[in-house]
Amino acid sequence: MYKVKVYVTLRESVLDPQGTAVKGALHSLSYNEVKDVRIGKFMELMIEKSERNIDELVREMCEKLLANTVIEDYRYEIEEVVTQ
Amino acid sequence: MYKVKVYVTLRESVLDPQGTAVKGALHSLSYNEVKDVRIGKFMELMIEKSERNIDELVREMCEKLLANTVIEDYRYEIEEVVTQ
Amino acid sequence: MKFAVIVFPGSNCDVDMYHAIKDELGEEVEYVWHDAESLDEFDGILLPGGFSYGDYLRSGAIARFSNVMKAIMKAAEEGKPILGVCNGFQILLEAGLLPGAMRRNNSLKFICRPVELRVENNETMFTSAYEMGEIITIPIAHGEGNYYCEQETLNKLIANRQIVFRYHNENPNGSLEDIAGIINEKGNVLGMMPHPERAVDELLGSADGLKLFQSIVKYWREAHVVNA
Amino acid sequence: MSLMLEPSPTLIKEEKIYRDMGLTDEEFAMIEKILGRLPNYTETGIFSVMWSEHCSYKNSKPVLKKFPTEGEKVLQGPGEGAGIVDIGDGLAVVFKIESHNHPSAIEPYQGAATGVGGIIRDVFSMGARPIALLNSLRFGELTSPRVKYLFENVVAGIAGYGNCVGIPTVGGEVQFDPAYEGNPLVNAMCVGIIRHEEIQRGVASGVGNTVMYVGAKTGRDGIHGATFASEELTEQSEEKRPAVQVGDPFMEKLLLEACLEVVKSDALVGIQDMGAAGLTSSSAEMASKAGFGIEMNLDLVPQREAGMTPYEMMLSESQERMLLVVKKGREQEIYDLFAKYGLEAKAIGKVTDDKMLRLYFRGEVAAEIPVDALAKDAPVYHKPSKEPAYYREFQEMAPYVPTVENYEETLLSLLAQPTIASKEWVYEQYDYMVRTNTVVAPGSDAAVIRIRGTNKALAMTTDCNSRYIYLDPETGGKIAVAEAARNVVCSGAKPLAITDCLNFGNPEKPEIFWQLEKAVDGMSAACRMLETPVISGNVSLYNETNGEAVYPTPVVGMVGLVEDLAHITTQEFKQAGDLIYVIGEAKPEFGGSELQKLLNGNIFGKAPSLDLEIEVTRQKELLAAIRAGVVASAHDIAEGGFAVALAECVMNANGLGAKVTINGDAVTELFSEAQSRFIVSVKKEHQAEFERLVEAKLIGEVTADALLHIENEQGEKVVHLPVEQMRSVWKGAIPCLLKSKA
Ligand SMILES: Nc1ncnc2c1ncn2[C@@H]1O[C@H](COP(=O)(O)OP(=O)(O)O)[C@@H](O)[C@H]1O
Ligand SMILES: [Mg+2]
Repeated sequence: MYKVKVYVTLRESVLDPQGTAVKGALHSLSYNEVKDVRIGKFMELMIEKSERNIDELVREMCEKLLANTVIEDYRYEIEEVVTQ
Repeated sequence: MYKVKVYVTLRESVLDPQGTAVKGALHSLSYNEVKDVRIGKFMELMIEKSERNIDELVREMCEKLLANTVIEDYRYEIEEVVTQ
Repeated sequence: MKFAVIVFPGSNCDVDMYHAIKDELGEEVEYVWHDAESLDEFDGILLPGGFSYGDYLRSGAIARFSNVMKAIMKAAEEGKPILGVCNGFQILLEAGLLPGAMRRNNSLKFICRPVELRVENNETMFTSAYEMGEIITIPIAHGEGNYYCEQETLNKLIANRQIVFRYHNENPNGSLEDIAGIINEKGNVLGMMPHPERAVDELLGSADGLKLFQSIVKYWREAHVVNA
Repeated sequence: MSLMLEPSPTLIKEEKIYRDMGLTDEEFAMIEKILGRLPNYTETGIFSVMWSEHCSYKNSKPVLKKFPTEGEKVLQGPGEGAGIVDIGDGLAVVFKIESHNHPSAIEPYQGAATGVGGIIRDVFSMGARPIALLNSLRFGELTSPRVKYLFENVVAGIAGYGNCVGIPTVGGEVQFDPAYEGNPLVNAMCVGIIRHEEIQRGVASGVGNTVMYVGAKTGRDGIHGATFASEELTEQSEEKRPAVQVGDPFMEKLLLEACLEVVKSDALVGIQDMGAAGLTSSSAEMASKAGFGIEMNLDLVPQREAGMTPYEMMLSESQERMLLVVKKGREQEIYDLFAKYGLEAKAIGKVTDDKMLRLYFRGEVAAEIPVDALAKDAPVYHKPSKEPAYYREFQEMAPYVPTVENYEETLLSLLAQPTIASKEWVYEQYDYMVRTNTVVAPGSDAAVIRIRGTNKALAMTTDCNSRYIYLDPETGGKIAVAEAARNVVCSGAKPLAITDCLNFGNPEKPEIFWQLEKAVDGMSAACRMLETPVISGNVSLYNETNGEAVYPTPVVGMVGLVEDLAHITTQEFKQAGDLIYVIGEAKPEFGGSELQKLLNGNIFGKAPSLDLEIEVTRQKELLAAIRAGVVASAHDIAEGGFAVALAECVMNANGLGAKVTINGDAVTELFSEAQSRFIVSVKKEHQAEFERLVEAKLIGEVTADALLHIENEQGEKVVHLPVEQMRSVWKGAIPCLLKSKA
């Protein structure tokens, strides 16, 4: 079994309305030291071993569904776990 | 300057309709090896150094705003970066 | 002319679209379930608004893998008119039938209200019944209508007159260049956030959306008279 | 395994563990007698939820009996998922309101969202197509960060759920008062349409018929914290902690469409949603109503988490689940139908003839209880009632006479009171147009939804001025119903019936129980006079923080029938030159008024008086005039009095103004909240006909200059304000308060 963590973030060049709003909210709570906030997604997938190469598999899932590469970047980490 | 990464995830026992829908979609794309999907948030904050202890500061922001501790857990990583 | 209203799990403006065509436009229309194999019997394809697959992950992201999307791709190639409204627009973007992507509204809130649009191109099969520059009132109802694309794409959209509707006076969601609706290069796939199917009856506040559907029918009739 | 950790029947008794679950010593003794033995842990839990106020109405039942519930058009009164009223053409309207106060206080977004989800299921489980949602909300003053957080997230939660399911949210009310600071109220109402022959009821009948489960999997959601015997027993885990319910509107939409298809099948015997106390209440109630029993194998229940115990499964409040009873041998049809919507129906048990609820778990009987003991025979209490001291004090006070120096400033301040201010910030987040039947959107008195295929429409509203009810529950109760009816009549509809949500404090306090009784007396009296029976409702007691109760808040949800689309009327003035009339006289009644609150910061004295005979006459006259086609606009005079109501008539109208003359004491004329009053505008050519139909006073004219001009009989200016100035104050108030720092 693999535990896969996928991080999806808006591309650098894309304005992030959610991040902007959170930054504003932090400032209104007087956390003025916060200079920038970007908000993305964090996904945890449990994937069973199969004939397919896990790295390739995850990349494919990201490209197809988990990220929209028009505006988002993604990266992932794969960890092998022992099933109980 | 600190680069802070915050991971917000739904608590174990809390229903994750989003994760369920994505799992369903992955299955319908024949990624049947995917056994579980949980979706959370990933935030990147750039925070300026101040008198306040950075660890304490981030924890406070998480508790107050970034996570909804009634249904979410959070963790974070702090990295010091050199400003260009 | 015979229209298909595609129903995805979670679509909820399918009924509105259906009634706009049947009751107000007076054309033939059928609901088509998301697993349909073929759309050959239809002359126009309508992707309604709603929350397909709950809009989970990203609006339209999951729906684009529905079986019917293959038939929609085929219809697009054949040059049939395809209209995606709101969630339908988001699905067309995710499917790559139109360029760009949606972000959440700047206010981060769902917004439901009538807005003013300016017709930026009335030389399309969807807008020929409007005057150039006409200001029309059509409701919006969305949380993610903040259109975005790369500069290069935008230049192309402008150069090819692919921006069909812009918000007038006030941009409700922060979309790039006040974009409310765009068309593909070929001119047969239109995506727009405002809901023309909600503006087909004065009783409910506006009938400005009706001309959009009338334009489609007019185009189709002309094409078929020529062919016949 | 957690099952092992459950306390034994003897321990439950000896350690009085049942008390933590909310059962009294007497109730536990009753249970022992009913079963003829000690209940095990699961059984104790089942009794505790079924005998809770929420499920059994044990404290409120005697009071609820007072409501008139019958009428010639009532097809289904209280007792089912929702009430039903005939509207002709073989159609009927189905509606109900429900509270989700406590979940919303803990997690406002999900609490409000799941409240909406629950009420939608109540309506479609009757077989009805939901066509509209409304709500009624109460918060503390919009100044503290906590209240802002609650308000913003409750609204977002309502929007998030309703918009996704695709049911328009078309109306509601929001009020702000310190009494709700720690205990906000979130009530949601759903209205549906049904054909008479498709009406379903929640019954489990026919021995051998199959019990089916469909919808979301069961998790440990919402299991009452205190019911876990003790921390030591469950210390193994954080994740075992009872979790907040999260709504899945997408699942709800699928369930809705599938269930509306299933109700057309004669394979279906009964259907009910799993609301509070989920699997327990749905199964016990369906069996008890039908006079049968139910047997379920809990191993077959779809589960979201591993290792769930019978106790957990039976008490779980996971959302988006339905229980069906299906004719034996017809199961496959049902499986196939749900499969089309991507849902899995699962047979988990069968109907029996022994009137028992019997649960199996891992091959053993986990619980065995007579169904009637859980449902119809649950205990009922007659709580003591006592008139509170404050009430006597208020009644004996000399009438309050406000002093106002500057009428214009006072009017502007009233328009900026969050309770009066425009609620656009709220309803713009709701998709109020989906299904394209919303003829009158939020912003006028009642919302109006046309019924496709007919020339009819439904008007609907929620109302409750809890300040009046606090000052005088009986009068206030009457006013709540009368005001709802005014809103419905102003829209051109005849009131049909009401649903109600009784939000009160702790009924074990005699003063609170007195409020409850008196409010219900007042509401009942008004319902009788207005011929609007109570067809459904909900009770939410124990709305208190630190021993302080909220204002008694019996929210009224009313639906009326518009016989002809041409009768639909809205509150804004239509055209310059139209005549402006006022129906009813101003009286110096300021107890509980917005003006009193504004000038004093609190409320006291007597609530405004209400004469139900006069109320009925005026409503009938106005409706007759509307139906005769001689009314251009109609608006009731409510919070803030005449001046505010008049301002509302012009602020919504494009570019119009008004010029009117008042006579008598200006403060009273402008700001009194005397009851049973309306502002109506009439085209000049309809003057004679209108005056023949309605007893009303001509006070002025609609103007084209976008100014509100009020003068006294001497021709002296009293108020002279640009409409734009009023509008910006009125529309800006709530967004402005939300933005301002605490
Ligand atoms: N929570 C809400 N949700 C939807 N609409 C609302 C809400 N609160 C107020 N509104 C709408 O705003 C308008 C004014 O509300 P209100 O002041 O309560 O009216 P009234 O006093 O006539 O009952 C109504 O159309 C009402 O439906
Ligand atoms: Mg009103």
